[in-house]
Amino acid sequence: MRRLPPLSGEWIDRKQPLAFTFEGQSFSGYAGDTLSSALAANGQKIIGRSFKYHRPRGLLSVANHDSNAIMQVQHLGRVIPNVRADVTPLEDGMRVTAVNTRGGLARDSLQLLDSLSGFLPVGFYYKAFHSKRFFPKWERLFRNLTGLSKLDLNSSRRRTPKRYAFADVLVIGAGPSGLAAALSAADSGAEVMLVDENAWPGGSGLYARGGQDADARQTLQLMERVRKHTRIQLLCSTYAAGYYADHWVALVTPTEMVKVRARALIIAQGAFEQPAVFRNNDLPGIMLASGAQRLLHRYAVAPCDRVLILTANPQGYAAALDALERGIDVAAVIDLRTSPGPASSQLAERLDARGIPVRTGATIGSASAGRDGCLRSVVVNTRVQDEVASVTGESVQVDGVWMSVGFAPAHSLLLQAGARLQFETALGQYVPSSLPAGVFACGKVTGVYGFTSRLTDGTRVGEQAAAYVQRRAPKLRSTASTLGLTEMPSHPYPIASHAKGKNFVDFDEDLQLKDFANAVQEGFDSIELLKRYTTVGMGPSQGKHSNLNAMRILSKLRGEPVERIGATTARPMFHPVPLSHLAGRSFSPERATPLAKAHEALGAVWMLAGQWKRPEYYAVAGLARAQAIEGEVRAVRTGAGLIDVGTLGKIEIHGPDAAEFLDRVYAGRYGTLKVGMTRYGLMLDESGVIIDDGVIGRLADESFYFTTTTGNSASIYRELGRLATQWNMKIGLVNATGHYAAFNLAGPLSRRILTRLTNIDLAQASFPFLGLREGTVAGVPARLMRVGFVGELGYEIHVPADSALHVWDALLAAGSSEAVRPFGVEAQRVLRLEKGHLIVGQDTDGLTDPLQAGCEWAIKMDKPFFIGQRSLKVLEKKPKRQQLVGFQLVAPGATLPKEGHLVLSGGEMAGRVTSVTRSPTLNAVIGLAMVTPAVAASTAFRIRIDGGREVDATITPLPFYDAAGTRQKMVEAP
Amino acid sequence: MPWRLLKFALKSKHPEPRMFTAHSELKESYDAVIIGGGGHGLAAAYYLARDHGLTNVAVIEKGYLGGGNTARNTTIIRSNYLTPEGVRFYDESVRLWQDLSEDFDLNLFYSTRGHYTLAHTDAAMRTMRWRAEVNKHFGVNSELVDAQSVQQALPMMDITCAGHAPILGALYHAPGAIARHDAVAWGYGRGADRRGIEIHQQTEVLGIETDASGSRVSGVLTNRGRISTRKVLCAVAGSTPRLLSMLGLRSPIYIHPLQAMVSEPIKPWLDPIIVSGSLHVYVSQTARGELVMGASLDPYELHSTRSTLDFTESLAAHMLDMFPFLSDVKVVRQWAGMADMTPDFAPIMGMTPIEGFYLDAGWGTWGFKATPVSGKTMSYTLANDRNHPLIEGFSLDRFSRYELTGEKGAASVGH
Amino acid sequence: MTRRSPLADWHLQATYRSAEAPVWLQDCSWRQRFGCKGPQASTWLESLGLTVPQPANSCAMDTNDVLVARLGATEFLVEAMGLHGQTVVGARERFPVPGVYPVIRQDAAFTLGGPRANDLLLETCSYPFASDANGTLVVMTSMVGVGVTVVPHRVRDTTRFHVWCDPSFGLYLWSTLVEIAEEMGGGAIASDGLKSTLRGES
Amino acid sequence: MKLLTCPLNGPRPISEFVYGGEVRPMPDPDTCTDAEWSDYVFNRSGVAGVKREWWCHGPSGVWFLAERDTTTDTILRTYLASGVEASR
Repeated sequence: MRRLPPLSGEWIDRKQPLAFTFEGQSFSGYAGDTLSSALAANGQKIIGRSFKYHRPRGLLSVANHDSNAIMQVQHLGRVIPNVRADVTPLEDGMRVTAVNTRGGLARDSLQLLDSLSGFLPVGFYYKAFHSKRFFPKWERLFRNLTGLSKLDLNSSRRRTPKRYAFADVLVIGAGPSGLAAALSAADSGAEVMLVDENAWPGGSGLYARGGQDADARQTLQLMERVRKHTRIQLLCSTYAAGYYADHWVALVTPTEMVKVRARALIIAQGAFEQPAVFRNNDLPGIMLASGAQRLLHRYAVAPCDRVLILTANPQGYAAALDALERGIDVAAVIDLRTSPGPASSQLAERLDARGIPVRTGATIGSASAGRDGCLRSVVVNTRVQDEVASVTGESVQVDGVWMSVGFAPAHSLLLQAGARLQFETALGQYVPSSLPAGVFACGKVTGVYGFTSRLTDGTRVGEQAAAYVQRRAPKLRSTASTLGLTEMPSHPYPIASHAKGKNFVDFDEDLQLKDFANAVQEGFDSIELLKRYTTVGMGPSQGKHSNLNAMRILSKLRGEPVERIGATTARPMFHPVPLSHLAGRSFSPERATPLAKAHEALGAVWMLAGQWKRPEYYAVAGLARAQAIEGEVRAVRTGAGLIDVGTLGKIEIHGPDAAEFLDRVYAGRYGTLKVGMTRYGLMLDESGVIIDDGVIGRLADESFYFTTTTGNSASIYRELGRLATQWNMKIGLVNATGHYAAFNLAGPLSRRILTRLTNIDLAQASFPFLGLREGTVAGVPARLMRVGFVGELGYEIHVPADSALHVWDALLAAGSSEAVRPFGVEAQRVLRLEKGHLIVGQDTDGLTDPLQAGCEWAIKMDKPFFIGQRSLKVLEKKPKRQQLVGFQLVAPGATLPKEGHLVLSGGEMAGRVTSVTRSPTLNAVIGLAMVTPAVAASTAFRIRIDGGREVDATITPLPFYDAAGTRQKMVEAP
Repeated sequence: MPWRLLKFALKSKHPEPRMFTAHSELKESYDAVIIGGGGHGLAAAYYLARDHGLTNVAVIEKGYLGGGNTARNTTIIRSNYLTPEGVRFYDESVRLWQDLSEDFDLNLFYSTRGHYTLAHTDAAMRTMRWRAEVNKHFGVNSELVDAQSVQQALPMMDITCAGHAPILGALYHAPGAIARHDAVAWGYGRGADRRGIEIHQQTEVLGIETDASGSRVSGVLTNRGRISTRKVLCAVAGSTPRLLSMLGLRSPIYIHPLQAMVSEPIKPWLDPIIVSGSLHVYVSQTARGELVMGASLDPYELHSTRSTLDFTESLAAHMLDMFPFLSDVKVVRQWAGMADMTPDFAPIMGMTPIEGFYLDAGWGTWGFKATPVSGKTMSYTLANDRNHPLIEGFSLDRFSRYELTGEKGAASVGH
Repeated sequence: MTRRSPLADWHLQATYRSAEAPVWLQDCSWRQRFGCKGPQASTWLESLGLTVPQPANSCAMDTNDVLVARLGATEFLVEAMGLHGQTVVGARERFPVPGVYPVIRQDAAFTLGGPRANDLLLETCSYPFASDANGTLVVMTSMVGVGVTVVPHRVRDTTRFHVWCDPSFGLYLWSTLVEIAEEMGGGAIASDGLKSTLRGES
Repeated sequence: MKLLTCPLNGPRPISEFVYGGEVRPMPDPDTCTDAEWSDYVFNRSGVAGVKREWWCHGPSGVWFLAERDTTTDTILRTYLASGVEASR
């Protein structure tokens, strides 16, 4: 392996040498090299170890179609796992190591597994190691043996952008047919996006030359036209990871993911060259002819000094000519076929002229390695029949074997797009038989192999795609898909059995020919079962080099033609995609009330509430959490407190049917609600389960304003919109949630404070409990509701968001003499619990109906209809399954139970605590519990608290505090 | 190196017999027909033969063995449910799971890894505590742990989840496990096959016949001919509604796709199974080193296993919120299954209004972990024409009785 | 009294770019606006002498810079794009009007401009704005996960985008976009209107 | 990503929409039996096929109907509940 003298069209820049290390050894390469080409140029034949047997492996496809070339790279302070060396550009200072070796690549101590391979047949791990006692030990061993790269658990998040893009025609693959297609589509007026996974376009047009430069020159001309074309955007080093519905394609570039919405799609992804199967076909030095040609022409690297070509198609002969052209000694061309086709024969003459022996009807029976573990010689046998080689053969000393025995079309995106395929026996491959609207294909993927044929094919398809986008009839009609095919590019069975095995079918997974026979013998005789049992195609390269041979082998074992075998489903990703590319910047929307900064200044400790953050409580220097919360509670009970309730859903409803609508969606009655009054609202689902609650206020005959819980505001507003449409009601709904700020000023002194700021008459007579008034607060138009959630005199004040801070500050200032105190969600929970108010979703669960929750008072069964009513009529007739009760701990000093602790009755589970707190007001531990009817009917139960201890509770009527409700009604001001 | 592997090296011919007999013909009649050759159907067959001596039974599968959700799930096994019915049922399942490899003499790689259900909100903490308490009450090993313990167990994790969903604690369930999903179907299949039960792949049901009264099963029509039988067990997950419609039965089952994806193999770093309801993530690392990842159900009904990109985008984003160092780890493949969901996130099992028609459905996102116990209880139910005590809470008529099971709270993100 | 922009907290530690930036955002929340819907909405707006666009999701700008955007079929957003919003304030004070339902609009509103504005949109929103920026289009779509209303507006040879969203999402949307804009060499720019927001206008 | 055409807002990625479930006629609560009612509340026609569904375009809040084949995810037509056909 060595670097060759410069050649036209090479991808490397010899003016830019780069230094890197591999397995600690210093190497050098050039800008434009990939890790693979640079290693090859430095004569590094062994680049990795195989997954199962740890056999030495070399380059195979040089196209990321196999996982021999997976490495770990340390660069710019990051450890990058599972790097695909074939397609990763070399950078200066990279430190490259092989993956999954013990003691380094050269003397990997795990290579002894190769000699044990006899003990490890297909699926061996199903057949042993499962004694209950020893499995954990074995498993630890396996876990450490498998896996590729080792992660650096300290490396930071990589944030890459993501981009949307739009194209008339997206062409995937910029080989000869793709280039032609892009030009033809663009010439016909379409905006074209052309992508190729390689650093440069051109594909096989540049590397498969057959010892001449004609095709390459023509390809370069096409590339030049593409570069200049104003309607073509070319993206290189970019692969299409997957096709998704409606021509939505994920493109992965080195730095970002681009999500393209194309109006038409052209698949020109070509075909994966497939390996031949013979003993030791995995030795370093044995590679795909196309891989060798890539090294020769892209990177000017000679993969070997003396090569033997194993072929079954013209491409192999052409590769031989390329070898000679680049000064590599060709030992012989071995053709599996007894009578090569015309194209091959023409090329054979040119080889003959240069004294290269061509032997037909032969195969490589086996290869053997030298002391360095790399290919040293092969045995060439006569092919007696499929799979069987003659007993005796001639040994040939070579350090390289290039395999050119056939191709598997890269049609996974086509399949994802919904194309149907049929097996073309004349081609020995599947080709599209029907394509979905707007999806086109050209080139090798459709079975077109000749260079000029591919250009013709691409031109035709490009024009057709443009026509589709422009909604016109195509000018160029379809021609036979196998344009100018003179001989079959793929051999139907390029496989040689061998008594000693080690003839690999899947290089990722170390699967040998016999593994398939054995799996089928064990009953895994359908392609899907075979895949799952052998794991063929499940490795990092996802079967790109192994699925086709697996199908051929199965078809032979079942004695059925390949087309009857079927294929496994083609799923994304086409090549693996980093999580960072998929994640992008990752947006997670957050909502904030206008008071966020103000709360922070007041020492708020935040808690999450859906997309919102809410002050749980306000920290007070020197006070513990519990004390701070207790202080807030006392402030509300004895003076005044102010809480931001702006996260509540706030909805306005206007129109002639407004009252009727509310009567249908809430369980209460609102048609009778007086203007200027509010009423509690309970919302149920069709099965009668409580889903939300809030306060409904009537602004005018045909206008209401109501609140929902913070978590449900969006979904409820949406559902109300649907119901309005379904019932065809004359209403207009307005979601004012974010547009109104809201705070609750509560406490015996709240009226005194508010009077100073508002033009609304707060006197009991003119603004009674549950009243709704509109006026100004601190000069700002405001809506006031006298609600009693916390059980004190209180005003819920709603003002436009842009004035929220002004009003909030004004209230705190006006209340300074009364020591008004901001309070948080936790204090509010304590206060409402003292009042026995439930919280939907905390004191109720996914099955709680109003009867169980003791909310009969909030449902008006005599209304004509409301959602959930009919189910309640059923439930009324049935015994309750659970019931919400209030409780009090017998010993006030007992350990505080927690929400979620179990209620026990006679040792049996009989419910759970849904809310509990130590009430500073009542100096008792109070709570709500959802219990069995039996317990509800009793007087006491026990609660199992942390550590399994149990505490006694007595069932207590609700509310715990101010049963008469005089405080929230607060007739005369104190 | 266990001795039993010696034979493979010493024998020239591969010494293993077929796991499943290939049956050319369907018989004209069987004592029972099991529709669905997935884990559940095969498990039922296995226990029918082993525990109830019923062997004149055919399992018919329209595709291939274990090719449905058995092959598509993320293999998580746990019993930390919320309702007594759920806990008892899945606890029995875990018990069965633990002995399965030895029962089958087939290594299922049943691997007890421990299972964290992360809580990011105080509401989630309440539910986790409730679950832990119910679990402990029924002898299931679950504990509510705080954020610090989570961080200690997973020092590499960003427990603030990139700041927008800080972890407050978790429900830790030590018995949480994973297993090699395909092998489960093969193990049950081989066990049933060896006991004389016939497994017919590529056999699709076209109709189910009832007797004149229309109230009793009399036969099954397939693409390979008619079978007469008086007992039919239906274990077809996503195809359940279609099968039920053949009998004019209605159910609450609705079908949404559930997607998953898998990474390239990397050296082991993640021991336990991690689930986050808020971030819609569940993830575990297989013995091969791959990360198997799932999220929540697709948002709308669809009877197909197509993949979507937005699924991988949001799942990847949430994975990196928890594990930023995975940025360069690559996803190799995504796939999907069809989840047969129920309103209360509990299965629908047992006898039905049609005599001789037994239903094993409503497995949503929790079917794999129930494979052994569903087989055990359904085989009992079919053999005795009486619902097994463990599945009484799961009967089809619970909905008309307004007696749903309250599992939803625990399974808002499944698995 | 003081009207405060939903983005005011951000402005407290703002660093502004020049209007020459490749991509810039300008807080316009201070503008006077209102919304309305209901059977009589369209007729009423016309009676105020406003130019009311007919097709759904289209908009019209009248001579004194008042934008009337038709959101869907029957809802309207009316905004004074200039510094003086008397017409709009006046109209707003006429409520209640029979058959016209007021829609409170306390939006976070900003303008996105600069030669690379569309690149920013391509990173944050799946709607293909480039394809149609005829100046009368109203697009309700989602941007970095937030519901937004967008009006592309041709100014000479470049396109500017007026964006509105629920004020509670304002800070998140704005700071996310500004962050990306800054990576592109742009960012937030100040404006007279902006100053008056912070200073407060009655 | 799948495209869905909102009758008012035009074709958008389906992630901009919220699925509202199949359109299901409600039996008359006053005359139907408990069994008929619980069937309506809980049971669904889970069989794959062309269904009439509620969809909502999130950013605009527009509710409309879509006829969709739940086997192939093909959308046959979308229209406002008032019956206005969407341009597709």
